[in-house]
Amino acid sequence: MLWNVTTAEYLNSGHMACPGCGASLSMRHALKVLGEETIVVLPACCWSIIAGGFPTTALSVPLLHVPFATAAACASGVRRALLSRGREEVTVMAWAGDGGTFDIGLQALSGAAERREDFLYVCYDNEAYMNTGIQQSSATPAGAWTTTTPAGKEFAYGKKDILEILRAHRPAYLVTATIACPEDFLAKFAAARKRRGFRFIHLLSPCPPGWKIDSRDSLAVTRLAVDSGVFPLVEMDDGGRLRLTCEPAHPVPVADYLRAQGRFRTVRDEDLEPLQRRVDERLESFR
Amino acid sequence: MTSQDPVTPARHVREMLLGSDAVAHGVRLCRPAVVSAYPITPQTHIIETLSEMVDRGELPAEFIKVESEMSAIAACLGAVSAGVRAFTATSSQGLAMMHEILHWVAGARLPLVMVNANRALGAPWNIWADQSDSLSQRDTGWLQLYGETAQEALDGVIIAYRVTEALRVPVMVMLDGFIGSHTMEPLFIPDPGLVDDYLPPYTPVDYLDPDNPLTLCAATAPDSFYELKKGHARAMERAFDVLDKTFAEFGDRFGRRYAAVETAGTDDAEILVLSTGALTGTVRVALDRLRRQGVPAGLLKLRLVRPFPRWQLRHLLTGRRRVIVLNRAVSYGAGGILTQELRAACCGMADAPAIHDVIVSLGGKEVYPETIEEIVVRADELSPDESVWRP
Amino acid sequence: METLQFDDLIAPADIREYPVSLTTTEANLTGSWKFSRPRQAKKTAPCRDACPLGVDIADWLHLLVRGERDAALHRLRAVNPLPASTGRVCPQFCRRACTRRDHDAAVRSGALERYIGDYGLGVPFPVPASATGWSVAVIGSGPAGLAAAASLAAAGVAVTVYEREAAPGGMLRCGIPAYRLPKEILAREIDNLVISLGIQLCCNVPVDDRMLAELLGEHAFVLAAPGLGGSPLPAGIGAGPGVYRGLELLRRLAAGEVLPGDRFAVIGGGNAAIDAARSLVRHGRQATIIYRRGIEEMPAYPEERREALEEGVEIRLGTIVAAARGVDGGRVELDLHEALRAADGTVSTGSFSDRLTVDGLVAAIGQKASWQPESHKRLLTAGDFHHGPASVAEALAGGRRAALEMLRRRGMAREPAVGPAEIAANPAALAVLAPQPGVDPPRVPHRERRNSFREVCGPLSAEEALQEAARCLRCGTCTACGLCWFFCPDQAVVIDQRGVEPVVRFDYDHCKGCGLCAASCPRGVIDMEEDS
Amino acid sequence: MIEVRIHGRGGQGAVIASQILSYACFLAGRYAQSFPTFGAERRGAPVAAFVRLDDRPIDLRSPVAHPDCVAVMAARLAETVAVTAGIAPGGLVLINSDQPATHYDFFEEDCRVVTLNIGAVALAHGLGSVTMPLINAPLLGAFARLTGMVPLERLVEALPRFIPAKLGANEAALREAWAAGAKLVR
Repeated sequence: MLWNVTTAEYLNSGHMACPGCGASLSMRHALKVLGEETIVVLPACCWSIIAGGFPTTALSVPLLHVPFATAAACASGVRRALLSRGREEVTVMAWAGDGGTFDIGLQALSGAAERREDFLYVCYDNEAYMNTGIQQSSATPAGAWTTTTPAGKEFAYGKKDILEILRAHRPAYLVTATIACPEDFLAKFAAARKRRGFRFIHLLSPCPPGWKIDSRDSLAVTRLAVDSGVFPLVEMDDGGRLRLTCEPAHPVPVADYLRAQGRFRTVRDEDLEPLQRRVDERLESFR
Repeated sequence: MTSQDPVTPARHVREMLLGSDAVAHGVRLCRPAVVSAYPITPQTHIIETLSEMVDRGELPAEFIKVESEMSAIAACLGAVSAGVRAFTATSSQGLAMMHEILHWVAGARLPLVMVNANRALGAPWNIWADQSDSLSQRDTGWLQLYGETAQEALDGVIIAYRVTEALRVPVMVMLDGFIGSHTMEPLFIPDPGLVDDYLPPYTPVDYLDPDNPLTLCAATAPDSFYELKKGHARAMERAFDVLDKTFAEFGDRFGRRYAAVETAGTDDAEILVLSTGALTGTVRVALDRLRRQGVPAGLLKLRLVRPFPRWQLRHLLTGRRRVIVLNRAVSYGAGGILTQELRAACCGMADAPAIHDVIVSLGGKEVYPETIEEIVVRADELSPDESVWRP
Repeated sequence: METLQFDDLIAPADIREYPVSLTTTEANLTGSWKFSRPRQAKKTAPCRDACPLGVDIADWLHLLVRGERDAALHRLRAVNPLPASTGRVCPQFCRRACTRRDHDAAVRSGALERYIGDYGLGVPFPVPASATGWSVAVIGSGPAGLAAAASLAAAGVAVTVYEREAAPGGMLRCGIPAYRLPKEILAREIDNLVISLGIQLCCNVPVDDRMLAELLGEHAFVLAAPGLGGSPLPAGIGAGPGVYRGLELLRRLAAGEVLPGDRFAVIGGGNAAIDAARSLVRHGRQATIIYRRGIEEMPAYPEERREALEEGVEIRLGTIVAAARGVDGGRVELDLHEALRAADGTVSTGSFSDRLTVDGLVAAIGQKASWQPESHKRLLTAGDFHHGPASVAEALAGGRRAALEMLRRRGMAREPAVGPAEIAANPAALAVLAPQPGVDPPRVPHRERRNSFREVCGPLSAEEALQEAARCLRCGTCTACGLCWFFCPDQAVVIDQRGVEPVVRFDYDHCKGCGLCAASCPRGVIDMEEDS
Repeated sequence: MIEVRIHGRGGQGAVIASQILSYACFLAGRYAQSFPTFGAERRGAPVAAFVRLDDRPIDLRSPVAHPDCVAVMAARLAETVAVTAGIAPGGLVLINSDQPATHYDFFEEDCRVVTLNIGAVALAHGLGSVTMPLINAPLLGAFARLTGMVPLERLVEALPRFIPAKLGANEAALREAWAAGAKLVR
């Protein structure tokens, strides 16, 4: 089978994700790699709905819904409980959106990282509060339209650098990935599964309604984010430096990525050049 | 009218401890697998002592030293969901910060015990005894037990685990900040074997287990939500019975008898004084003096605030002239919180006594027996329609 | 604990008084959300569509990958009887259409064709099942004639081929230098073809109008595929000493003739011009190609062009030879002018730019027919003679087409040689696959090439051939690669591999119509259609 | 019931002293209670701690408003804080001071002032430094002897739980102060 992906499914059909949702696809394959010995901790995010309404569930692994700000803290509790039950082999995965990670959940996240809690924290970043109808989060990139940034997010703000924040905590494992680049994605989840300690995976996860793209283009557009250097695929090395795991396979200008999405409609041509420079500099710093 | 002079049963150790340390010993005897807490005055001694117990191996638990109260209770939420017994403790602002998660833990119907050292909420800053913190949380779906002494705090923790695991309703055990937590007094530490018999190892049901996967707390449509909440409310009604039985069994095994509403000198009392927490001791002294002066006053000590023991209270109030409710928490614009509770409980009662609302102390304001005596003696002058604030 | 009542959907035993979910979401028929639905379609690979012969390249490559080399050879030779030759000289329209082209590299179909063709040099064609009892005469043993002969003979038709030269092969023999197609390979391939299929080959027999009439009398059909005559000379250039036509030059060089002089100019931008220049270089001459347009517009194959430059051929672009004069010592003086480009792309002669004196001038700018037989309903035509100068693939296609037409007229209808009408193409989907540039066949270094007619391009090893063949995606055919399954967020794709060919089934109860399956199919076999 | 108030400065150990005293009473088989004036702890600021002693369980939890005995851990406090406020008539006030008791004639309340240079006792046993002598043990020795609240040996027994360091020196200082207290009993 393709990339040795198991045919076992831990995500059930009939879940409540929008068509073409990157977050549902990412979960499907994350769980395929992590396997049935996994417990998922889920704060408020799109996935709170995707997971299915009571008394149904979209996952065939244990799943705990928790309040918005508490993913990392609840996951800590689950992990410690497993330790005391002698179930150390079970993977605990906190699965949060960008709001629950970059914003309201950041404190608990920092605390868990500082304590070196032994679990995997995955942020599926779709770059806005999509579940509540596309409001700006601190993960929303500069220039992006949301319902609370009707003219596009100010260029002075841009996207919070969660990677640097996490890097400063020196986690056991720190990577970016996207299901649009599956081999890298699968390899990183496999590596994360083997590690012990606090692990963080930052996923770029396309949202067709929020990005204003056709559902069938969601993965192609996400690949443009990688190919343009807007979302570099990186990994923290032993020295604490972030390094590219994949060079952009088919490099394209940032404009190609932005112009493929309706949410960047208000970005003017003259905004592109400084944006491109920032992206290039950042990409270069990972080489 | 004095509080119980505990008969010394076998297999107890008599000790002299701070209220906080008494809590820690209670927790140790219940063998939680996970403890998670964040320090806040006046709860700090509890977690300091628990930390030492964990370090010394007396309490083989995972201690998660989190970065906030929200995370403290959230870590417990995770731990209990994953099938173990857990514990946390907090106070005041910390409890307020937990507010959202308190609802979640209760709605998830997780068996969890926490101790709250009652303290005022700012602004302005104040670290002293006040029940505004826990009484603000009375609608979160937790069972609330208030204790008078260090012994009650210790015993309360053990009883709370029995109750919470029987009902799947979380239990909050209160002791007053400083007056309860920082006072050193004699008590009995039960023998661990005796506690193990009373509180067997936790057997989780419907927890996060890869061998039997399930989902907890999924989004719920209005109809189902309504049904679940109805279930929660029913569980709270069952709590009276469960608590009675648990208290009774505890009394049989440990020699100390508790009740949701405890009384002293009520048989012939025309005037009742309703009190909670450590304040009650001082009230006992005041009522003793009054009775010696011929004032027919009796004590109602409220141990259980949620669920509110309304039928017991109605029964106890029948035929009395007046009841004075001593409050250490106010609902601004509505008076003392316990007074409102009692009034609601007595609503429609044919021969209800006059209910006097007294805001006796806030933010640690000292209460002497003389204060209580004066309030009782002058009760005739008070209008039951007004809240009384001491001069 | 008492149980509560919910939908009859859920077994009451699964209901607790607290929020525990035990029932799969599969009961939610989220397929009702969709506006469009996927369907699987069998399509034609773009390489096959681009091939004048319509060779189903993916098909025989797949057989090769599966280890069925003979089957692959016969499948290919059923359409193209000269794979060893075409594998070397075909312009490979297929590679330009290859889905992999911009991802890593187009599949090296030519090198693979040569690999299987070389193997086939020693493998006879299958003997026709039974004779039809009728016969065909074919005039010309170039690719068109031989393709027709092979198709007819394979169908049991008695075929006689008349060739005016001393050896068969037509343009393959006299128009293509040995460093591209060694004479020996061509000879062996044709021998194998005519011998194993029992084709009568008569060399040194030119056919004129009188003989044509006789042949029409003897045979059910006659196919005229004699090729074209020589190249015309450009305007302003007269015949004379030191002036050569492209094909004539190649033929004389191939025959080992030593032409006088050191420096030659070649007019033209096609393969004939490049061939002439490179052949001259191999004879130790200096060669300058003069072409009126830009380098990208040269009709010659890019690879040939590159190799020519490597070997030291000079190319002057945007230049027109306005006049040529014979001067002392048999040399030719050329007036070079700038080429002026009009907006519509046409080119006219501009101002004088340079004067060049050469020992020889080669005109390699196309050929003309030298014979005009009277039309007859049983006389068919094919190859360059039919459609003007074109590629070997087009010649083969024409010959085959003519043969099929004859069979059809005799009631021996054959299945159409083309695949389904829709063309599969979705190169964007390849982005998820790691680039795999494959193997290039070995090439003789250009320093060594310059003095030799040795074949420039080497063969693929068996291992390399398998590796390269495996790179073929088999566009238009589901290979059960699993990408659609992988990228379905709703687990609504099931690939059924029980049959001969995989079938993609869609769970329309849960498919939300997002289209990621279609977008991720590199073979382009999933289409989205309106959900009704 | 006997009610005690101990005045000290933050860091001097008034709270610990109250706990040792109450624990010693507990070890003597009586009911006792100790508690501090509640608040944030700041080094050097005036603090107070309380002890109640009875033969029956103690319910009362209000601050000690009418102490039977008062201990003052720093002489200066006796001049700046109302250490005799509410004291029961004839109540004992022990002040850690090198001044004679008559120095404190300015107290308005009816009380019995006793002074003892407890700091000197502590320093003689190597407890603390000149700037901060650790006077808990000797203070309690003298105070217990003066008030008769608890036998010497129970006090010695209570010591290790609260002052595990320099146990020998503390015990010796305690016994010396007890003996000194005996001389002061009138």
